[in-house]
Amino acid sequence: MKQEINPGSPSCLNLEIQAITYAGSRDFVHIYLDPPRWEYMAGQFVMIRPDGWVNDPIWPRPFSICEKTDDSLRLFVQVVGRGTSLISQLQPGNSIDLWGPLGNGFVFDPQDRLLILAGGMGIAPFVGLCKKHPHPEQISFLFGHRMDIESYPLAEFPPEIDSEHLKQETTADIQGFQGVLKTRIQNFSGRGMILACGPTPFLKVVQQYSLEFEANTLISLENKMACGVGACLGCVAQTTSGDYVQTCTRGPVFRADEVVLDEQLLNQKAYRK
Amino acid sequence: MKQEINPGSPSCLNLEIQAITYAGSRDFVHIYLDPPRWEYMAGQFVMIRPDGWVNDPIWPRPFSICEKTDDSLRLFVQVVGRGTSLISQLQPGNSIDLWGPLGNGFVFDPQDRLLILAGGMGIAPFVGLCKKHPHPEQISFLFGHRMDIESYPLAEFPPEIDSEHLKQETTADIQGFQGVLKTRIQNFSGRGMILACGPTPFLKVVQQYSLEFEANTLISLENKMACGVGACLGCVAQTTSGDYVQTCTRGPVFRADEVVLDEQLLNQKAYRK
Amino acid sequence: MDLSVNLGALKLKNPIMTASGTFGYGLEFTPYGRLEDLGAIVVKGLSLKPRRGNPMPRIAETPCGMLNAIGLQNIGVEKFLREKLPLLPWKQTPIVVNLYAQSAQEFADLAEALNSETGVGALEVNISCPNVRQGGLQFGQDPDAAARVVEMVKKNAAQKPVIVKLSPNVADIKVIAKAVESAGADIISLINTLGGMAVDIQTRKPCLANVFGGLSGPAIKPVALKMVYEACRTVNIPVIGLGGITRAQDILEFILVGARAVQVGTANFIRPDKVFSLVEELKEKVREMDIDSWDEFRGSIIA
Amino acid sequence: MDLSVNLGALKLKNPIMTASGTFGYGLEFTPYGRLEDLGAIVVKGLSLKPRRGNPMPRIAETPCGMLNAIGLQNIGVEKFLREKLPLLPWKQTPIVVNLYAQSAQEFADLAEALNSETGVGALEVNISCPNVRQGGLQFGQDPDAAARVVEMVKKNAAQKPVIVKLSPNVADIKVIAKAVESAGADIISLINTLGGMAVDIQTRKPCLANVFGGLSGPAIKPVALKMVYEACRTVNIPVIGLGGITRAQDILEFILVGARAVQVGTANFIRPDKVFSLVEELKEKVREMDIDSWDEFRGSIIA
Ligand SMILES: Cc1cc2nc3c(=O)[nH]c(=O)nc-3n(C[C@H](O)[C@H](O)[C@H](O)COP(=O)(O)OP(=O)(O)OC[C@H]3O[C@@H](n4cnc5c(N)ncnc54)[C@H](O)[C@@H]3O)c2cc1C
Ligand SMILES: Cc1cc2nc3c(=O)[nH]c(=O)nc-3n(C[C@H](O)[C@H](O)[C@H](O)COP(=O)(O)OP(=O)(O)OC[C@H]3O[C@@H](n4cnc5c(N)ncnc54)[C@H](O)[C@@H]3O)c2cc1C
Ligand SMILES: Cc1cc2nc3c(=O)[nH]c(=O)nc-3n(C[C@H](O)[C@H](O)[C@H](O)COP(=O)(O)O)c2cc1C
Ligand SMILES: Cc1cc2nc3c(=O)[nH]c(=O)nc-3n(C[C@H](O)[C@H](O)[C@H](O)COP(=O)(O)O)c2cc1C
Ligand code: FES
Ligand code: FES
Repeated sequence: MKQEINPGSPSCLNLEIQAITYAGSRDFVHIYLDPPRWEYMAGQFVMIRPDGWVNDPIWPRPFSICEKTDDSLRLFVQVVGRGTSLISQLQPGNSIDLWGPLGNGFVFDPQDRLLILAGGMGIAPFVGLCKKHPHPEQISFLFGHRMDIESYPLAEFPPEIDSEHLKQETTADIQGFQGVLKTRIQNFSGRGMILACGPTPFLKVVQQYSLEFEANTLISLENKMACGVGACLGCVAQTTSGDYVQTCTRGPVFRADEVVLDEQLLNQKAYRK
Repeated sequence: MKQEINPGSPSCLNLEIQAITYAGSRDFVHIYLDPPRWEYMAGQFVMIRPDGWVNDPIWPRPFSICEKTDDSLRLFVQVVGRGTSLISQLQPGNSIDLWGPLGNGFVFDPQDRLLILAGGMGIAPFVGLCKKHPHPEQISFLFGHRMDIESYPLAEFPPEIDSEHLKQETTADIQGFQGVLKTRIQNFSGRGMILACGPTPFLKVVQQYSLEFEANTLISLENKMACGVGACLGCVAQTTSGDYVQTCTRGPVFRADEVVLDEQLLNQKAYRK
Repeated sequence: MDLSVNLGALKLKNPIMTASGTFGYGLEFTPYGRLEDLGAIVVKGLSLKPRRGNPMPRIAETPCGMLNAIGLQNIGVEKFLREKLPLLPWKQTPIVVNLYAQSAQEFADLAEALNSETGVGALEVNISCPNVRQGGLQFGQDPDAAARVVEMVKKNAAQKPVIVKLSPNVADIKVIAKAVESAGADIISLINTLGGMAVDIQTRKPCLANVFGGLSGPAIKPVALKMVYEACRTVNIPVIGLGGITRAQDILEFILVGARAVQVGTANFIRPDKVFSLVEELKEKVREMDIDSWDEFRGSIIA
Repeated sequence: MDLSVNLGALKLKNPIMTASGTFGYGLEFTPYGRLEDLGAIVVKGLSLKPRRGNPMPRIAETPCGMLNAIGLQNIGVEKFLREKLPLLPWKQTPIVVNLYAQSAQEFADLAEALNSETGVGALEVNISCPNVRQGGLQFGQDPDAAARVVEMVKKNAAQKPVIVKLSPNVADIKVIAKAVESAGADIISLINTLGGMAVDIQTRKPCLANVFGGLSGPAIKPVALKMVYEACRTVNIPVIGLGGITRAQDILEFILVGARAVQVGTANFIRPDKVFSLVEELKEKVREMDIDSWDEFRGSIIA
């Protein structure tokens, strides 16, 4: 059985910012917008473009839908470059163009056990998912992060969720985290569904162990996007059959055995099935 | 005798906005900045570029120095296009790059009688000039404007000044104003110095009558500028000898018989002297 | 004012077309506007056989513009005709197929395959793609090679208006414009992208896997306007102007220098409903400026 | 790290030069920084006789860039040598004279007039100005004509390093780069401005009296980077890269693709002390990135 949410048809709106809050530092920003009328599936995303950008930056920016309530649509943004820096300086009352919901979300059976793996901002799509999930006790959550844990909205997650977080400061930390990932994926394989979101190096590790232990894993990719609607072919991921498919419309959520993140894994058996 | 102000050497600074106020409508903006340490001469200008512009708009924007006190430097800006619109949206606390004082101001003898002719935003350089002038009763001020008089800082001018303002709404108003200009210039010629600042069509009229009645007139030109420091040669005005000279460094204040605003006036006798 | 324009046999209800490669196969945009409101839809460049395109990364953002090196990934002409064209509103709005091939013969074969397709309103011959090893610029920079392609396409597509899309990566656009006109092109469109490059000083690698890419967006509008102006003064066939259009004002600029229609490319990434709202904005602007007819306004630049 | 670079006989304390026409005669910038801190100063294009330049308007702002059609207004080489050069810190920083002429012979005469001037560190031959009717692009687009100019200048300026400044308005930059190298150029610099145009739909007039102008600024950086990369892989003489530089990062991008030095043009209008602060920023960035030597970093792009 699939999740019963109907993602509906996307639309392009100009939405007002209700509030902006900062978490931990000025580099972690929660943006609350007037809520659009569509429903969404966790893992889907929106493209946004503040009114003031005119021609520079030319592209919008993609963000996961963090949470949507009757009152607001919420995005969780980390400042990493020029675009996100400009976004973090927006004020309540400013408007932005926003289109979505875009792409395919995480499809899973709400009765099933879930292992959620998130790296850094990969936590964003899981905020709404976990808060709305009918059986939070079915969820295990493993979170790897670089900055102080206060920067991330972990405290909002329902207490029924079995959650662990690991801070990565040194190379040893990173290796340690990879070890934990391996154990978790190995132990969980065959017992439910794994959902993963985070930076590409993190996803590569998740993919590698998912293939190795034949886990049922969905990963959400972060590729550069220009249009977000499947038109420009700029955001493609390579499938195991060698084709390039749009991350924005065929993803961003893919089966772990469907796309090639690391050419070296192509030889791995699990890929071939 | 020349005005005893020493314009000093220009400098390039990053200044914080202390306050922004609007007059009449949101399109008329007074910007108060932390005061630079230089002195200036009325008619000199600054180039400004808000921090957020990065590459677009690429150029700074020139503005007359409206007034400078111990506490602040003040600019008076009308929104006419993209740059001034962005400038009008700045907030206290925002910073801008600013270089100046640039160009040559109005050189006059403070003992002499002055007839000041201003059109629209051409009022800007005269705010500080009139408020600081040691003998305001020596000044006559004629102001032509399009928008409500509340948009302009006329009320700040010392009461000793003999001042008249004419609103121009219809073509008839404009012709009427030109008639007043003619009479005023004709009557004033030989009795002191005329200073004029405003849009080019206005300056052309001032120039025409100044030449006709051989008045001693200084006009301040508004040309597009890229550098403001004499380097790009983009802002040139044509002199009566046919040379192109930089408005930013050889002006913006020129003698009315020195530059060609209207090719047709070139035949006029007064030009030839 | 009636916004419609005729480019020879190609009739548009308004001068706004989409630019190839920036509007997919059109269907991607149905959530954002009514396709039948557009002057014409130019679809992604199609080749005889499907193409995978270039490896990733394929796009990079630049000041007021972008680079792309998609490498003409497409589903092939056959699949397009079978799966996409029937879903497009070709009865209300001309569908223009942008053609890519590696040889003059292949261009001719493509033309033949499309000549009898009722749903295809015109062919746009892309002799100007900077992102493929073969076929693109080798035609667009050589007047003789360009003329040969045009002749062969014309011979095999007698029923369709043939648009030839020119490259700005030439010393003199007039030479190539003249050459394709003489070879029988019905319409020319310009400009395609300018060759460009971006690099990452941290990784020391180019930002595009293909190293070079094509520059598009507002950054190139001044280059496009000049070339369109020059082309309009050189040829007698209709000219479609494009390059950096994001506003109704930009559209009027291209028409002022002589273009009969325009294409909107990179602006489709600014907002997916951009090209639809441009139709409205153009109506408004034309009213505001009291433009009575395209014939009076077009090419009326005083220079 | 020691930032100095050698371009053959031309030695710079750092790779940052000013671009001709954007830094006046240098002296305009003394209030904003120490001229002697710069790698080199390239002054406004000089001709044998003073030139008035083009009528107004001469400049227009464009997305992330600008157009100019100054038309090489200048005070003439004689007045420059008499009135400006003595005031410039030529002992500490090479002063490069940018040359403009309408014929090969005139270029040769200019070279002769400058050859024995101690204060002149190098000549930059501008065969790429798009804004003059004669002499500019007619050399820059034709490899033979370009080679002839270079040969004649070299013959008359044996004591000075000769930089040849190339135009981007060509189909293939490699051809012209090769031609001027073979003709004896010591150094090449590129790019000059791209031909462009802007129009005003209200007045229906071009924004520049000259109709066409040269496009510069960040908008053109991707085009510049590609051409510099191609030139560096084509010639064995040192290459100076320019076009759209506004940040230390941009400078490193040009060096990464192979440039030995760079020039800063339009960015001088962003802030008059821009080029001076770039020297500081570059130092900082080189430290931050742990670059040990230019020789290791230059051209180290993995492509
Ligand atoms: C489907 C999807 C969902 C995302 N969800 C979130 C989220 O919820 N919260 C969040 O903080 N970030 C999210 N990201 C990443 C976010 O889009 C980038 O951090 C952001 O675009 C960076 O923009 P910039 O201008 O600050 O960075 P710059 O590096 O200056 O951007 C340059 C270009 O690269 C692109 N880019 C840079 N980093 C990324 C990246 N990691 N992914 C995709 N494009 C990138 C930018 O969009 C821009 O086009 C998501 C990305 C995708 C594709
Ligand atoms: C010496 C001088 C002093 C000035 N003083 C004042 C002042 O005190 N208050 C004030 O409101 N305005 C003043 N102006 C005019 C002001 O610079 C322009 O209104 C402003 O640059 C318009 O910018 P924009 O982007 O809003 O307009 P846009 O029309 O979008 O600008 C496009 C380009 O044209 C230039 N431009 C447009 N109008 C003018 C103009 N009238 N003069 C010069 N360049 C122009 C802009 O700088 C920009 O480069 C002065 C101009 C000069 C040259
Ligand atoms: C992502 C992308 C893909 C493109 N693909 C094609 C193509 O397949 N065929 C073609 O003729 N032009 C293609 N172009 C060029 C555009 O059609 C257009 O000529 C160019 O982008 C300039 O217009 P613009 O500045 O409005 O984008 C592509 C451009 C972009 C940005
Ligand atoms: C206002 C202006 C004047 C210029 N004058 C000259 C010139 O006299 N000689 C020359 O070789 N290049 C001239 N150029 C071109 C610049 O030197 C440079 O090649 C070009 O602007 C690209 O660099 P940029 O993007 O950093 O400005 C001029 C450019 C501008 C903007
Ligand atoms: S971002 Fe354009 S196809 Fe995905
Ligand atoms: S603005 Fe550059 S010379 Fe005056």
